[in-house]
Amino acid sequence: MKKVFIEGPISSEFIGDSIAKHQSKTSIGAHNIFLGQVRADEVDGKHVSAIEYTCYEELANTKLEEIREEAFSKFDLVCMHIYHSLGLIKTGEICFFVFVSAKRRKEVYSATEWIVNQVKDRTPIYGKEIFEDQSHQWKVNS
Amino acid sequence: MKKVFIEGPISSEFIGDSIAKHQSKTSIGAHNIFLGQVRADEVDGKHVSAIEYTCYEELANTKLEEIREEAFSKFDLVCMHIYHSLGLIKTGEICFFVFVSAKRRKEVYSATEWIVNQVKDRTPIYGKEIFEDQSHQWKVNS
Amino acid sequence: MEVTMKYFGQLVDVIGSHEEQKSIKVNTTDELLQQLSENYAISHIPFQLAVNDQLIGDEEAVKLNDGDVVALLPPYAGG
Amino acid sequence: MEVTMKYFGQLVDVIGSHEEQKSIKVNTTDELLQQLSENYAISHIPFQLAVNDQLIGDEEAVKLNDGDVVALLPPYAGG
Repeated sequence: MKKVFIEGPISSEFIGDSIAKHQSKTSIGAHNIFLGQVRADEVDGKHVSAIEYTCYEELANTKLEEIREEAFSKFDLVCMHIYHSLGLIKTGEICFFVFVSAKRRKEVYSATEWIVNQVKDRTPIYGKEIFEDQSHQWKVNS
Repeated sequence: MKKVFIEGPISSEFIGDSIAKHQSKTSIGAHNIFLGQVRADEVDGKHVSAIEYTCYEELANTKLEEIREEAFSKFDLVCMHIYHSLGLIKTGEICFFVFVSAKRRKEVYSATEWIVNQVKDRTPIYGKEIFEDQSHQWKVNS
Repeated sequence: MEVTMKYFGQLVDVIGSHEEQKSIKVNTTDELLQQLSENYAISHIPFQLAVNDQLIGDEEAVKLNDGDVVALLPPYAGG
Repeated sequence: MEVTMKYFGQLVDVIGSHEEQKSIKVNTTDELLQQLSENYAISHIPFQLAVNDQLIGDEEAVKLNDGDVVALLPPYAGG
């Protein structure tokens, strides 16, 4: 089982390094990357300043492993990686990183979209949206 | 007009830096990135060792500007960037980088796919596939 | 018997804890939930139940054993 | 008159150059292409024509002027 959860934000250097690691695989012709970034949404005149992520890690890891296996059987991929932040992620920081690599470009977009949606739908992750005044509300996925 | 063509490969650091630059835009909730990487394809027992890219830059820039404008009218994007290499790009190196950012994730995948396909179809770029023995063939897009 | 309760999302606020050891006299998840809803205003919050990291169907009542981990999972919000 | 010819892709190999100044006696793109195909084996290569960075329709014959830039563009292969 690959490590998915990262404490704190996912840095642009981490993403750059992940890309660099795939450059020795010369069977890869196309990568597709999804990044989720924390938005400064406005709710009733207050702005979100951060999201605090928590998860039920034991169940989440089981579900992520299922998603990984299904992704490889559904799509013709060379490799795939999923990373999700835990803890406090400020606006503008990246909390979700899905990285799909394939021989050809055709399927990478729908593979990424499918994986992103499965992680959102099937993985017990919670986000507490924290406003500038330290009040909060629990994030609801649309 | 933004600069699209880069002499030589697109480095993972360049991609990381591009991501970092978008972290001050707190209206962005989702990024999608396509990367084209040079594959060591085998043709008649010989392996591709590099692709040498050339383009008709004046016409290419006109076409890329059209694609940019159409992308913003078709999709609800915050910003988008296209980069393509010119010159010799070795296998494993990245030659094509499309970066789409939006408020919400829904449209980013199809926006990226559309832009990648438009660049391939409408932009006068040529790739000379160079084999290990220095023989070559001209790349044909499928 | 003793069980470990884990609460997530909005339930953390309502129950005031994200994890607790609980001595219970009931024998099934059904009875446990009945008891919880008498003590806390959780009836307006939709959630799924997991026992020992396994999701339990909505209509399923599972027999509990000493040492079980019971998690209450509102709709997920990852990504 | 003098025109600048630009060749791309496979045409570079067949014509042996990617750019050249050419003194021509013909007046239209049609005639220019006719002349080129007499000198080079390019008839098996599909290409589009651009004059002064503007694509020309397949059936279009464009009048040429001194100093024009004529580009021969085989199918694109970017990405």
